[in-house]
Amino acid sequence: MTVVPSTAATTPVAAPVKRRRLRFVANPKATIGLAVLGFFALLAIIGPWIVPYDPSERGNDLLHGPSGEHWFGTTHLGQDIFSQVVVGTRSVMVVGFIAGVVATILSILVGVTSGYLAGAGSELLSALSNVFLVLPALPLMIIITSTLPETSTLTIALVIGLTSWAWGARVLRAQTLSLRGRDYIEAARATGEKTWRIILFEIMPNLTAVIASGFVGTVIFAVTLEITLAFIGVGAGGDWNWGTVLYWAQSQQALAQGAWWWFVPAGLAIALLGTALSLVNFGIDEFVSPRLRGGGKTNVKTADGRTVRMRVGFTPVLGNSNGREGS
Amino acid sequence: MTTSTAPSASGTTDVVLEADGLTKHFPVRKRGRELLSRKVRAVRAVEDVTLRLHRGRVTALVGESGSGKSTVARLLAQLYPQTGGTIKLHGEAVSDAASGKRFRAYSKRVQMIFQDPFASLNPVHTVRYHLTRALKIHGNAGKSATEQEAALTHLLTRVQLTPPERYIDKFPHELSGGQRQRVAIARALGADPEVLLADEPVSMLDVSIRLGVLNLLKDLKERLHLAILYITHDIASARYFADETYVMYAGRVVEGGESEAVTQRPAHPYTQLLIESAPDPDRPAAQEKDGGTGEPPSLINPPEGCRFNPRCPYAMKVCAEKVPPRFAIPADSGDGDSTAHFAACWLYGDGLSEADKAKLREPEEAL
Amino acid sequence: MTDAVLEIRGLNVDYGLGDEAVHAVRDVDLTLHRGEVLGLAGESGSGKSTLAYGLTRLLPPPGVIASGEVLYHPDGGDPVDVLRMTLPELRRFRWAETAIVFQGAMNSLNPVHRISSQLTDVIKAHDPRSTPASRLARARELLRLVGISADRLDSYPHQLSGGMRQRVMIGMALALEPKVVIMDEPTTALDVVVQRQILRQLVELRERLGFSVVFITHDLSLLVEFSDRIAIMYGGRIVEEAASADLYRDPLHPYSHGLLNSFPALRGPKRELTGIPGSPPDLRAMPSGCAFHPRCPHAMERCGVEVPVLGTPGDVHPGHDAGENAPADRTVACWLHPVHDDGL
Amino acid sequence: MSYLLKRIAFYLFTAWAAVTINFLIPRAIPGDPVQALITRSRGQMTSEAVQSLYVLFGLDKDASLVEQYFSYLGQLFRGDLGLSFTHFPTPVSEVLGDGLPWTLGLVGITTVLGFLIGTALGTGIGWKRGSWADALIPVTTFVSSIPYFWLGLIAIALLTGPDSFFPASGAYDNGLVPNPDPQFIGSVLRHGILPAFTILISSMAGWILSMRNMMVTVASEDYVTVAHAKGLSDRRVMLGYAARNALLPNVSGFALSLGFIVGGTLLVEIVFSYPGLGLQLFQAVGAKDYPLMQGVFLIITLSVLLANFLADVAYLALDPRTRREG
Amino acid sequence: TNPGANSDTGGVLNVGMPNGPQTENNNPFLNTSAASSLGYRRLLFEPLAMVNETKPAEKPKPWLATEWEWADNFHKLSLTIRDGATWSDGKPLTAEDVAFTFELLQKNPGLNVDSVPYETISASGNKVDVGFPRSQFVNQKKILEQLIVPKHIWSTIANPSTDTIKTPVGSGPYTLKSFTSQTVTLAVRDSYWQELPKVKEVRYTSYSDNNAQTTALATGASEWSFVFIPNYEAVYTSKDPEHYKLYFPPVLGIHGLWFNTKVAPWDNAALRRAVNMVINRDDIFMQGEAGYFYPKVDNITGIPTPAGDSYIAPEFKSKIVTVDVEAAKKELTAAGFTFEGDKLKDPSGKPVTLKMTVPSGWSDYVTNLEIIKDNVSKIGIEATVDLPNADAWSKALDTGDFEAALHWTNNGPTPYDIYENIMNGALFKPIGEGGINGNYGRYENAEATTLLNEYANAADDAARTAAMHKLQQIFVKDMPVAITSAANAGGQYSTKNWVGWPDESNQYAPLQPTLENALDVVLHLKPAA
Ligand SMILES: Nc1ncnc2c1ncn2[C@@H]1O[C@H](COP(=O)(O)OP(=O)(O)OP(=O)(O)O)[C@@H](O)[C@H]1O
Ligand SMILES: Nc1ncnc2c1ncn2[C@@H]1O[C@H](COP(=O)(O)OP(=O)(O)OP(=O)(O)O)[C@@H](O)[C@H]1O
Ligand SMILES: [Mg+2]
Ligand SMILES: [Mg+2]
Ligand code: NI
Repeated sequence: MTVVPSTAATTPVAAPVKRRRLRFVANPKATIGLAVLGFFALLAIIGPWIVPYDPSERGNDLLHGPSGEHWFGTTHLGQDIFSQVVVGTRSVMVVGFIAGVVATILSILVGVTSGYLAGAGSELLSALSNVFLVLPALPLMIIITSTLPETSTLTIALVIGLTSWAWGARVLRAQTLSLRGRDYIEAARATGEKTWRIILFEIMPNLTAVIASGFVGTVIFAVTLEITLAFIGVGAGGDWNWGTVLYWAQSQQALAQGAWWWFVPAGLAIALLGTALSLVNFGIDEFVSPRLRGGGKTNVKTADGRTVRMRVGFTPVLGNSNGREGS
Repeated sequence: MTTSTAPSASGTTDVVLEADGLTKHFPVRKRGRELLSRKVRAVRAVEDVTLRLHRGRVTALVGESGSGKSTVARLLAQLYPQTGGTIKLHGEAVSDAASGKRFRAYSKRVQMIFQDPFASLNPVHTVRYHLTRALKIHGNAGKSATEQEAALTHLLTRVQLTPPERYIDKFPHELSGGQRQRVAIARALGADPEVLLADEPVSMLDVSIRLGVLNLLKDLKERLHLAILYITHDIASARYFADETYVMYAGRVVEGGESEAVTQRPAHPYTQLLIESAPDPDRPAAQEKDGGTGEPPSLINPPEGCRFNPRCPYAMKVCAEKVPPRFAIPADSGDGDSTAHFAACWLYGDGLSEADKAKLREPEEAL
Repeated sequence: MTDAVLEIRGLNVDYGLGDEAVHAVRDVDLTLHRGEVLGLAGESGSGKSTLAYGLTRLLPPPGVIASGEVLYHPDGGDPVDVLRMTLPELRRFRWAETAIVFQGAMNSLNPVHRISSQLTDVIKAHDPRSTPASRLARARELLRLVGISADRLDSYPHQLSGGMRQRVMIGMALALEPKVVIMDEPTTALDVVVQRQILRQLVELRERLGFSVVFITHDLSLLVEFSDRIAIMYGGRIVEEAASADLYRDPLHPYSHGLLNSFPALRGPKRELTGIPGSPPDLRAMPSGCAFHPRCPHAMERCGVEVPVLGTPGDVHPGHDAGENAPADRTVACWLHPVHDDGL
Repeated sequence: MSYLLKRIAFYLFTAWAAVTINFLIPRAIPGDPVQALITRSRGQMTSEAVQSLYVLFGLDKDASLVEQYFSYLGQLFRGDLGLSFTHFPTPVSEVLGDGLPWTLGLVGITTVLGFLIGTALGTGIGWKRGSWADALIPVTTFVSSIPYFWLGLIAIALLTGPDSFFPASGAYDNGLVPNPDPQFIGSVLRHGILPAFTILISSMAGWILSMRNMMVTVASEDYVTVAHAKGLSDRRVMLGYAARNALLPNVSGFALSLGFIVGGTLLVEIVFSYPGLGLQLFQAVGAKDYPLMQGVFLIITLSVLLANFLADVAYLALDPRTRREG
Repeated sequence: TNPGANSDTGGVLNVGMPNGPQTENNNPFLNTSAASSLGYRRLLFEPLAMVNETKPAEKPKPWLATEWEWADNFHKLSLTIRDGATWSDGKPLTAEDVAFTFELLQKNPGLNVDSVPYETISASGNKVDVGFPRSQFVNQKKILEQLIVPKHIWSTIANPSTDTIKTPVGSGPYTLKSFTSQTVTLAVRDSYWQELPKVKEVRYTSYSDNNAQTTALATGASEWSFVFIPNYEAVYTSKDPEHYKLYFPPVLGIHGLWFNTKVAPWDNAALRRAVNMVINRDDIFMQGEAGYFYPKVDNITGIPTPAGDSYIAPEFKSKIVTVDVEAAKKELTAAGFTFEGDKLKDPSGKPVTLKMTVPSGWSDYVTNLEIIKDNVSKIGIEATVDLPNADAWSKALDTGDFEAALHWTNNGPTPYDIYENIMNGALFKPIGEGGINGNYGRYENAEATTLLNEYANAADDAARTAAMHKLQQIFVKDMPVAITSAANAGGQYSTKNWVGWPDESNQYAPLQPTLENALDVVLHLKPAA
C-alpha cells in the first residue's frame, strides 16, 4: 500500500448560509418578474405626469399609426394611445393590488380560522369557500358589476376582492389544517400560549409563502378580470385602463380598420404584466417547494467532454479515472 | 388479593403527579352501514392507566408503537381532555384545565417535550423567541430587558448550549437535532416546572447525540429534582436512565417496577417479547427464541380480557375473559426501598388457589 | 478476492457542481463478498445512503458521481463496471442483479397501484415473455416468502401496515433473485418486535437464496447482531471495516470506539457510556486532515494535516486483541493505526 | 361519512347556494328590463311602449321576497325557468336549449382537450426537465398570461377575411339548417377551429405548467426512484409512476378551475360571436333579462358542479386512498 | 344537401342585423320577438298603409286599406279594406280580420305597443269603423301602420301575448321557410295581391355584434343592414365603392344634450342657449357619428331637415346654428355671467361646471360628449363626462339626478313628438320622483303644455300650424335641449345583386330593414343587370 499525502488538506470555509429572503431574490425568475413589476408600478405612480398628452384629449391626427409624435398612434378622436396605455397602468395596478389585498385578507380570515378552529363554524366557512370556488367567476362578476350603479375603479377592485378569496382560503385552510397538527403548534399550546397568539404568531408566519403566492395569483386574476370587464363594457366607466383602450379599439372596429396599434400595445402590456406576476408566483412556489427549483445547471460535462443531463434515475458519471492508480 | 402498588412514599420521592384509571377514547367517524346503528366507535387508545411521577425520579414508559404512550403524556399535560379517570397534581385533582387561565397555571407546573425535535420548534422563530415566550407566559422573564437576557442565558447554559450567544439568535434549521432537542428542553424548563413529560426525546437522534440529551435529563433530575416521565421504545435506554419503568401494551399498563427489575427479570409475556426482540449484540444469534408473531391488536375492537392474549404463548381461558389486575412480583433481593414490581397478568394471580394455578399453567407447560 | 460480487473502487460522489459541490462520498473502496451481510454504519449525514444510491446511479439531481468504478462480478462472467453502463444496460442490470430496499417503505410503494401490479411489473420489465398468470403466481410466491398471505395481493399500499409494506418491498427485492440486495435503514420506522420479525425473515431467505446484503443503519447493536462485516463511515469516508464480532469487541478507530460506547446495552452489567463529544462536521467545511480529529480524544498533530489512508493496520496495536485473529480484511483509516506499508 | 357522501352533501349545498344567489342577485339590480329594453332601442321604440311592456312582462304585480323565493324554488323543481324578457315570450329553457349544445360542443370539448393535451405536454416537459423542453416554459407562461379575448381578436384579425378558410363569426354558415348532413357538419367544424384553437392555446398553457411542476415534484418521490431501481422502462416509469401520481392534484385542480374556464371561454364566444351560453348571458346582462341570466348562470353552475362531480369520481377511481372499504 | 343551403344565389336577398342569436319567436306584436328584432315580420304581415317617415308630410301609400277617412276631429276612423288580399294559408283577408286585430290590441294592453286608445270597433262588408276617446291626429301613423293578423288563427290562440307563433300566417308576399338562431329564411309565396317580388328568398342573418355585421357587409355576405360602422369608408364602402352604399335620411326624432332645468345654474336659459351656440355639430357628426349615422341637426328649432322643413316657422327657416363663441359670451355676460380669466362664473359668482352623463359602453354618445366637453371649455365651462352603466343612467334620467345628458326623443310624423317629449308639463315630475317617460329635464312651462294640447286636438290645420310655430319660439328661447342630431331611418345596402333601393334621388322610403317600409323596399328591388 502506498501512503498518499492528502490532496484535500484544507477546504475553504463554507459560505455563510444565505438567508431565505436572499434566496428568493436570487431566483432568476422572481428577479425578472419583480423587475418588470417594478417597472409597471413606477408607471402607475408617475404615469400621469410623464405622458405627453392627456389621454382623453382629442387631437387633429385621427387614427394615425405610430409615429414620433404619437408612439403608439392615435384613436378615432385623435387621442394618444401611448398616453392611454401609460395612464391606464395605474387603474390596472390599483385594482390588482386592492383586490389582491382584500382577497388575501379575506382568505386568511376564512382559511386560517376555519383551518384552526374545529367544529360547525369551521365546516360552514369551508363550505362557503367551496361554494364561491364553484360559482363561475366571470359570469358572477359580470352580473354583480352590472348591478352596481356606480362602477369606479375602486368598486371594481372591491368586488373582485370580495369574490375571489375562495381559492386562497381553501389553500390556506388545507395548510392550516396540516399545521394545526404540527408539534410546534401543540408545543406552543403546551407552553401556555393564547389561541390568538398561536394563530397570529405561530401559524401565520409559516403561511407567508403560501399567502404571498396566493396574493400574486389573485392579483393576476384581478387584473385580467378588470381588463376583461372593461373590454366587454361593464367595467369602470371613467378611468382609463388597458381594458378600456381595448374596448374602444373593439367598438371602433380597429382591426377591421387596420389600426393594429390600437390593439397591440395594451394586449402586450397585459401579457407582460401577467407574465411578470406569474414569474414572481413561480419564484414564490419554488421558494416554498424547493423541489420545483429549476435553477442551477442541469447539464454537466463529463471528463471526456460529453454533456449529459442530470435526471432522476440516472446519475451522471463525470469521470471514470480512479485517481489513485497503483494501489 | 391484588396488591395495589402504591409506591412507598419514602424519603425524597414524594408523588408530584399521579394518574388514576386514566382513560382516553378517540371517537372515530362511522361509515357505511354503521351510520344506522347507535354503536359508538372509538379508538380506545388509553385504558385504565394508573401511574405516579415522583420528585427527583425518572419514570420510563415503554411499549410498542401505537400503544398509547404519547397519549398518556398528552393527557398528563392536559392537551387532551381525558375520557375517564383522574389526574392529581400534589394530591389535588385537576379537572377541566382546558380553559384558558387554569390551563396556563397548570402548564407552568407540568411541561411537555414533544416527540420530534424537528417538528416541535416553529421554523420561523429564533431560539430567542421560543425561550422568551416560555419565560414571559409564566412570568419568569423578569422585569427588565437585562433580567430577561440573564434568564435566557441561564436557560441555555442549563441545557449546555454554551456559549449562549452562539445559539440564541439561530433559527431551528440552523441547529443540529441534538441542539434542537436541547432548545425544546430549555423551553420546557423556562416555565420552571415541577414535572417534565419527555415524549421520546431521542428517537430521532443519532446514537452519539442521543446520549448527550439523556445525560442532560439525568442531570436535570438530579440538580433540579424534577419529576420526569421518559417515554421511549428503546428499552435499553430506559434501563440506563429511568428509576422505574412501566410497560404499555395496546393502551394498558401491563408491567411496572424498578427499571433494573423490569428489564432484567421481565414478568409479563409481552415485556419478555419486547426485551427478546430488542437488538443486542451480546446475544449470540443462535440463542434467539421464536417469540413475536402476529400483529398488534386493533384498538377499535380490542380483544376481550387481557389485550395480549391472542399473541400470548401462555394464554389461558381466563385471559380471554377477564382483564387481569396488577399482581405483585416478588423481588429477588429484599430491596425494601424500591418501587414494587408488578405485572397485569393472570400468570401471577394469587387470588387463585395453587391447584387452580397449576391447572391454568398447564398449557404453558404443554408448550 | 475471487468471491467478490461488488467492488467499489475510488468512488467519489458530489452534490452539485464546481465550487458549490458538496463531497458527500470520498474515495470509498469497499468490497461485498458473495453471500455476506455487510453492515454500513455511521452518523447521520455521513454518506451512507449516498453511497448506496451512488453505486446504482439512482442519486437524484444535483447528485453526480465524480469518479470511481463499481465492478459487478456476475456468476462466472467478466466483471462489468456499473458506472460505465449505457442506460438500457443499466436498466437490465437493475433489480435483476442489484435490488434496493429503500428507507421509507410507505414512500417506496406507488400509492395508486395495487401491490400485485407493482410486484409483477418488475418481472414483466425484465422478462417480457412471461405470461400474466406466471407473473401473478410469482408475486403470490414472493408474498408467501415474506410471510404475507396471498390474498393481500389486491391491496393498495395504504391498506397495509408499515411492517407489511416493508415486507412487500423485501419480497419485491427478491423477485428476480438478484445477487445483491441493498437495504437502507429498512426498519427504523418499525418497532422492535416487527423489526426483528423482518430481519429474521431476511436472514433465512439469504441462507436459502444466497444473495449478498448491504445493510445500512445507525443502530449499531442491530448491525452487530445481524451482519457479518461492518464498515463505519464518517464524513463521507469509510473509516473502519471489520468483521462484526471483531469490530464490536475491538474497534480500532476512535470514532467506532465512541459509537460503541454511546448505546446502552440491555443485558449484562451496566457499562459506562461516554458518547462522542462535539458535533458532526459540516460537509461544506470539512476539517482538514482526518475529519474526525476535532472530536477525537487521541488526536495528534498529524491528524489535522493529513488524511489518513484506509488500509490494513500495520501495527498491532498493543492492548488490542491482535495475534492470529487480526484478519487480513480488517482495515482502518486512522493515524493511530498506520497502514502496514509493505509496498514501500 | 364516506368520501362520496360528503361530496354529495357538498354538491347539494352548493347547488342550493347557487340557486339562492341566482335568485337574489337580479333582485338587487337597479333598473328593470323594460327600461333596459327602451334604453337599448335608443329612440327606436317609443316611450308609449313602456306600459305595454310592464303588463307583458308581468312586472306590475307585487309579491314579498320570501313568497317569490319559494315560488321560484317551486318553479325550478318543475323545471320551469320562466320566460325570457329579451326573447319574450320564449321560455328560458328554450333559449338555453339553443345555446347549450354550442357551448358544450365548443367549450366543453376544447376545455377537456386542452386539459388532456396540456397535461400530456406537461408530463413530457416535466419528465425531461433540463432538456430543450424547458425552453417551452417561458413561452407557455407568456401565452397563459394573454387574455383569451385578445388572442381571439388577433386570430380574427390575422386569419380571417373574405378569402380565408376561417370564418370570423358564428357557429355555421348562414343559411344552413342544423341537420346532421356533411355540409352542415363541415361548416360547424370550420367555424369551430379558430375559437377552439384559442381556447386550447390559452387553457393548455396553464395545464402544462401545473403538470410540469407536479411532475418535477413527483419525480423525486421515493417510489419513482424505486421504479427506476426496478429497471422499468423510462416510459413505464414516466407514465405509470410519475404521471399517474402527478395527475391527481391536476384532476382536482381541473375540477375546481372549471368555473374560471367557463368564465374565460365566455369571452371567446363573445369575440367569435359563437351562439353559446356565454353570449346569451352577456346579452341577458345587457338587457336585464333576469330570467335568462338566472337560467344561464344556473346552467353554468350546475354544469360546473356536474363536471366537478365527474372529476371527483375520476379522482376516486384514480386515487385508491380516497376509496375506503366498508 | 342541407335544405337551407342554396348554391344558386340568384333570387336571394341577404339581410343582416347585429342582434345576436335569436330564438324562434314570430309574434309580430312583440318588440322582443325575432320577427321584430330582425324585421322579417314586415314581410310576413302587412299594414293598412305605408307611411314614409322621411317625407312625413306626404300622404301614406294605401296598402291593405285602399281608403281611410278621419272624422269628428280625428275621433273616428273609417277604413276601406282591399279586396283580393289573401293569407298565406289561402283564406281571404277581410274587414273582419282588421277589426279583430284592433280588438286584440284593445283586449291585450301588452300587445298595444303604441297605447292607442281604441274604443269602438265594428266591421261591415269591406269597411271597418273605429272610434277613439281622443283626437288621434298625432297617432294617425301608428294606427295605419298596424300589422294585421288573421282572425281565424289568432282567435284560437289562448294567450296572444305569450305565444311565439311558430307557424306565422300573414298576408305579406313571403312565408317563413326555416328558422335557426343565426338565420331566418323567408320564401316568396305563390300568389300575392300585387305583383310578386323579384326577390325569391330573403335570408335574415343575426350577427352577434357590430363587428361581425360590418365584416359581413364588407364581404358582401350581407346586402342590407343597419349598423353603426365607424370610419365606414375604410371599413365598408372602399371594399366595393361601386356597389356598397349607405343611405341615412333623417326622420322627425332627435338626439341632443338635455339639461336638467331644475339644477342651478342650468335653470338659466341664457346659459343653455350659450352652450347650444358653441356645440360643434360638424365634429359630432363626423367623429362621433362617423359622418352618417345620426344626421346633423342645425336648425335652431332642432327640427331635422329636410324631413321637417314644412313645419319650421318662417322666422327660423334659415336660422342655422354654427359655432359662435363670441355670441355665446355676449349672451352670457348679458345675463349676468362673468368671466374670470377664462373661467365662467354664474351671476352668484360660482364657477360654472357641467357634469354630463352617458352610459359607459355607448361609444358614439361618449365621443359626442367628449366633443361637447371640449366645445364648452371655450366659454369657460369646465365639463366632465360621467360614465355610469346603462341602468344607472336610465335611472338618473328618470329621477332627474343629473346635470346634463345625451338622450333622444320619440319620433313621429310631425315635430310634435319631439317637442311633446321635451316640454310636456303633463310628464313633469319633481326631481327624485321617477316613472316619467319624457321631459327628463323637468321643463315646466304651462304655455308649452297648453300649446302641445292644442296641437294634438286642434280642429284645423291653421290652429295646428300656429301652435307649432309658438312651440318653436318657446323652444328657441328656453332651449331645454341642445339638439345635435336627428334620429335616422337609414341602412347599408349593396347594389351588386339588387337595385332599386331608396336613396337621395329616390326617397320613396327610409332604409331600415326593421321599419314598416321594408316590404316596400323589397318590392322595389330588381336583379342587377
Ligand atoms: N387524535 C387521535 N385520534 C384518533 N386516534 C388517535 C389520536 N391520537 C392517537 N390515536 C391513536 O391512539 C393510539 C395510541 O397512540 P399514541 O400516539 O399514544 O401511541 P404511542 O405509544 O405514542 O406510539 P409511538 O411509539 O408510535 O409514538 C394509536 O392507535 C393512535 O392511532
Ligand atoms: N441534494 C443535496 N444537496 C446537498 N447536499 C446533500 C444533498 N443530499 C444529501 N446531501 C448531504 O450529503 C450528506 C450525506 O447524506 P446521506 O443521505 O448519504 O447521509 P446518511 O448517512 O444516509 O444519513 P442518514 O443516516 O441520516 O440517512 C449529508 O451531509 C447531506 O447533508
Ligand atoms: Mg408517541
Ligand atoms: Mg440515509
Ligand atoms: Ni485503539
